Amino acid sequence: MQIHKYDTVIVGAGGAGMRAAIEATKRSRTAVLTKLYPTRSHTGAAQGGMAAALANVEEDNWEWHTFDTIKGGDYLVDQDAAEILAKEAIDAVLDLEKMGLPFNRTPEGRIDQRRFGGHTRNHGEAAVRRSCYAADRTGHMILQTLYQNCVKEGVEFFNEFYVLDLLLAEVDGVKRTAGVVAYELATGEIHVFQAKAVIFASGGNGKFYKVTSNAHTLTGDGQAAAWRRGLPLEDMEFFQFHPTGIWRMGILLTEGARGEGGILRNKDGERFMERYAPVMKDLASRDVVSRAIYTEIREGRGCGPEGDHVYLDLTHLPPEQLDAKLPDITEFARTYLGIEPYTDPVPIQPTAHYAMGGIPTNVQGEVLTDNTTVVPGLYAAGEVACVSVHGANRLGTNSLLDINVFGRRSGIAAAEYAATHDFVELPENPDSLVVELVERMRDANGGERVTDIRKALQETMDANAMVFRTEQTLKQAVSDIAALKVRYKSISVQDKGKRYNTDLLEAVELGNLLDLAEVLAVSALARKESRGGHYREDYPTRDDVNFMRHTMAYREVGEDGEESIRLDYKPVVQTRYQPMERKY
Amino acid sequence: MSTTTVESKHSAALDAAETGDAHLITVTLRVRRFNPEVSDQVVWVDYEMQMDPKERVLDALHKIKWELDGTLTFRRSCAHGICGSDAMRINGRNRLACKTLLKDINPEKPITVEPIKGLTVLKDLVVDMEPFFQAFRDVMPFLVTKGNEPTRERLQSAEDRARFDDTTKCILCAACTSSCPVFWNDGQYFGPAAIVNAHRFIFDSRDEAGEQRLEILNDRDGVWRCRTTFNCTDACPRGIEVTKAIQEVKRALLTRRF
Amino acid sequence: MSAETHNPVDAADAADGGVTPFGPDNPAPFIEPPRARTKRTPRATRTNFEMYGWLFMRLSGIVLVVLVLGHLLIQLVLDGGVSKIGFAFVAGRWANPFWQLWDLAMLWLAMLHGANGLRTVINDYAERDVTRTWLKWLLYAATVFTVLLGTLVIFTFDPNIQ
Amino acid sequence: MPAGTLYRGREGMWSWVAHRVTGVLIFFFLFVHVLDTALVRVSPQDYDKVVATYKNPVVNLMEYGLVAAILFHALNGLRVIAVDFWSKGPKYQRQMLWSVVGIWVVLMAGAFYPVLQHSLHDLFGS
Ligand SMILES: Cc1cc2nc3c(=O)[nH]c(=O)nc-3n(C[C@H](O)[C@H](O)[C@H](O)COP(=O)(O)OP(=O)(O)OC[C@H]3O[C@@H](n4cnc5c(N)ncnc54)[C@H](O)[C@@H]3O)c2cc1C
Ligand code: HEM
Ligand code: SF4
Ligand code: F3S
Ligand code: FES
Repeated sequence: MQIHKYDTVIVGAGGAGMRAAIEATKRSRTAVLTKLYPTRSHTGAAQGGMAAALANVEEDNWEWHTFDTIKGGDYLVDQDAAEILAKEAIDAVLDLEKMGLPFNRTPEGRIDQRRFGGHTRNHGEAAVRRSCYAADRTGHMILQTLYQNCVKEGVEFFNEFYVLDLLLAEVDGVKRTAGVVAYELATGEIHVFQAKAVIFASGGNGKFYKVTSNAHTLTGDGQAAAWRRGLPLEDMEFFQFHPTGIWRMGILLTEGARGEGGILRNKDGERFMERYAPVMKDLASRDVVSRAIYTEIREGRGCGPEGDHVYLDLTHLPPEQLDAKLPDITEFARTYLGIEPYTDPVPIQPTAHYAMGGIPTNVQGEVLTDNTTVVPGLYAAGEVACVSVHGANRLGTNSLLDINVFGRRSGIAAAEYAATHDFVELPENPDSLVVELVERMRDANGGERVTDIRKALQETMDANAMVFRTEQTLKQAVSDIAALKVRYKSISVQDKGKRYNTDLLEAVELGNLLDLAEVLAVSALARKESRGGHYREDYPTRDDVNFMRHTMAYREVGEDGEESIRLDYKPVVQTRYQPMERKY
Repeated sequence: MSTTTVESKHSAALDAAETGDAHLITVTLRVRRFNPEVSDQVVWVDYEMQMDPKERVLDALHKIKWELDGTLTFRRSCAHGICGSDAMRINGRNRLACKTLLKDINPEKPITVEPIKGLTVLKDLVVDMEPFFQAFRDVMPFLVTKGNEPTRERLQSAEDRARFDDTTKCILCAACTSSCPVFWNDGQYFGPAAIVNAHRFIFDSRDEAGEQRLEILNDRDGVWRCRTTFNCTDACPRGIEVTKAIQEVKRALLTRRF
Repeated sequence: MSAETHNPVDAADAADGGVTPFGPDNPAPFIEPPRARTKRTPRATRTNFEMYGWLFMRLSGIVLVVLVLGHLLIQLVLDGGVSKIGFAFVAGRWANPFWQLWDLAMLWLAMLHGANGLRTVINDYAERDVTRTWLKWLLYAATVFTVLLGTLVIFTFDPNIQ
Repeated sequence: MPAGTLYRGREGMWSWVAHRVTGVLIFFFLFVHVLDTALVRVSPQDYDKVVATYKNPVVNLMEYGLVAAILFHALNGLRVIAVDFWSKGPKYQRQMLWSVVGIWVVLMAGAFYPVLQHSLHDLFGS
């Protein structure tokens, strides 16, 4: 075991982590621990753009953006946070530009903007051009630009370090942050990082679905580490399904494709979105479009021999426009499907995309241990966190915004906290949980294969906790997951070595996925209404009387060591927008 | 060559998505393996399995790891050519495993898979990326400006933006650098990836440190070592015209001098 | 998994003819490339030498196309090819200062071009610094010797040597 | 083959390999050639004696090889220069290489008789 001491430790080097690092490094001695080389983070996969009411191409203002965010989140959004998001969006984009991000430009040389789902002028009148973009590689450019600036600022990275545990210590009856424990992939060594402030920015957890746009490495390690240490998880039942993933593979085709004029069609060639969202049509918000696609498929209007997908039609767009604005996704279609999007429609299906829920935080990024109490020194930002600016459904382009706005905020807040506080003493044997976990995994010699359990988990999640849910499917999911957790106890890990033991880590990651999937299913089962990304066929309407509140899930360990999940609720912060019916 | 063979019947779970398995073919992956915890020797191991020809080499590697031999080690993340984790040498050429479909590389014959060249092999397909990133860091890969920040964005015409578009696409996968014959023997060379990333800023109209970057690349291990072998351009999974970018840097150095 | 499954671990053992001395706590050395970049590598050799060298290769190349191909044409192709060559032929040619200059230019350019090219080759392939230094000095010595010798011959050529 | 397979580079890589090999070859030839020419300073007889060996069919054939090497190196050198200085060079490098090879084949065919005529006469009479 090695012990390191830093003022601020950031877990994760995606957009949120590196945005925080740039601020924190200037103000405190900072280390960034990341399980992937920074530029391998999944922020790089984001395509469409980053919202900000710059009003560079048409009239716009941040209040409209706030409204769209709240409405898009089906009013489960904390409105104070949404206001901050929309207001600080403008500077967030301008900051990135000044750091060198190569945005697409208007003829006047300003940052160009395009339309995106759910972003409207004047509270829903018509689509507005609010998304700042760099072709269909906005996330790539953000990730590269942030990494470049980390190099410039001399940020200290620990690459391929897996954070497996969070250290909290009780001081005067208050739970405070002491540091984190990481496993070094290259050597198998365990490192304890003592820190005054810790920021979790470890990204999403979409890998418990089979068809997903998420990377293999998005396994919710951060959420799970917090969960294991008794911190709550908020709104985990809200998972976004993006309407246009490549059929069967789940690789994302950005909403920007529809922003540029792409159209969804069923097997009769009908532009079916006109029936579901007369005003916004194909650019309605994601939950609406995903449900529409599945409704078409269920009612027999899906395409292909099995009628299990629909088409994204770009053929009416000029090839030059596709080359200039959507070069990457057209290449995906060519590479992975052998389809030429100039002339042929692309088969798509909804794909699991984004976790709206996560570790609850306030607008400074401080992590909450219940509805109101913060854990001193602990912060979270990005997809791992739930501020909550996305509520029940995130608007496209609001996440790249989220990671920049709240990444920056948490970076500043954490460094300032570190400047004014002392180290908390490490608990005795700080590495014990990780040592135990790693030893157990390395020695695992049961009869179960990690692959089989992971596949079974993904199958049950796709079948039972996807776009449409019912009491029955969710119960099925809960019991399937419980059974899988039992099987997980007797897995085997083949690689017994220390160096680059990815076999072992995949087993650990599966454990995280199982925990989080369970939270999702249990939370979803209790939410007997339909809201945003959570659609219950047995409760198809929104129920503001009973469920206008955030779910807070807690891990309880009984006397007998038996684990269970306790659900609690947290009120939604409403400032100026009253819930209305959501129509596009 | 010591070659062992591992075989698998295809798993039912994987093709649950497909109807029937008539389309499945038998492929052999011949993987160059090295595990310092076991031996100082490299071994080639053959893995035989049933795959859909439309699947990726990465899928085949996963199948080995998940069903045949959990000790096989490689990096990967996004699985669609965007994160740059899985550059490796497939059938003798650098490619991303997640962007190479089996049907495109003649699956009739054994498909060879080896780590990229010129970097220390740590285990199986995992190489030490540090020297690669060191070269990247050495070229000042960030925007440098002087004077006061404007309140709004810096203006840049669409043409000026287009000037360096090609080199902004780089995902730092190292496929180019590790395909370069100069780099294989002399890892001191900055390598194409670092030059690509310098190019991205040298030709950015907003940047004001082009001169310094050019001076860095004027070094003994800089652009002049490039022998225009085009391996880098052929290898780049993002379709960046790497050699062209290098030539533009060389010419910028010359015109600066004369 | 079929019955013939081999664990590559066994395979490696077999390759080594039994149990290897290596293990998780005692790993074998990694497979290193010939040389690797380190933090210290960029020693900022702030001269334009490499650039001039590069430029020289191109410029001398262009001139050499004329000189060498012309030379080959005369020596090997025209007037009965190689069979005509002899002391008398050389004497005849060098009687004309034009040809003297031609050959002198060709000698210098080709030798410098070739030597600089070989310097690159040595830089690329010599793995150890000592080897590199030695090979380069050898190259420079051979080059200087050849160029001087050639120049001497051209200028001091005496058709009536006997 | 425990180490690794050969890198399967394409035209660009192989043309560079050929360029390098021919360059080194020519350099060593040039070195020898200057030495033998230096004999003209020593004595015409010695010079003629050495030159006579050039007229030997085997050496003559090597001479043809040398011409091949120089021609390729020169033509490809021009291609490299085009890649360096012509902005579209990198794009057309492959086409240029095949042109180089084409011209090279034609020139080599053309040089076949002139260079080897002497040996041909010797061997097969006139
Ligand atoms: C295909 C795709 C397209 C998208 N397009 C858009 C878009 O157009 N607009 C938009 O606004 N949003 C988009 N999103 C959403 C958005 O990209 C993500 O939500 C956002 O990038 C998440 O950033 P992050 O920094 O939180 O996490 P990530 O970028 O995922 O980074 C996570 C980091 O945490 C590290 N990490 C994880 N676990 C550990 C651990 N145990 N120990 C140490 N480090 C760890 C990883 O190494 C990584 O560096 C898209 C998402 C996807 C998947
Ligand atoms: C006839 C006309 C010639 C032309 C047009 C020519 C052109 C070139 C060029 C452009 C290069 C640089 C290649 C690069 O940087 O990648 C080069 C390299 C070289 N040339 Fe020539 N050259 C000619 C004649 C010669 C001669 C006569 C010799 C031998 C003395 C020679 C030996 C070399 C060598 C050794 C190299 C280095 C090869 C390498 O680094 O790969 N060349 N030549
Ligand atoms: S230039 Fe291309 S090959 Fe090289 S690192 Fe960048 S993306 Fe990879
Ligand atoms: S492979 Fe190397 S030699 Fe130049 S053209 Fe590319 S850098
Ligand atoms: S896995 Fe991301 S590039 Fe291949």
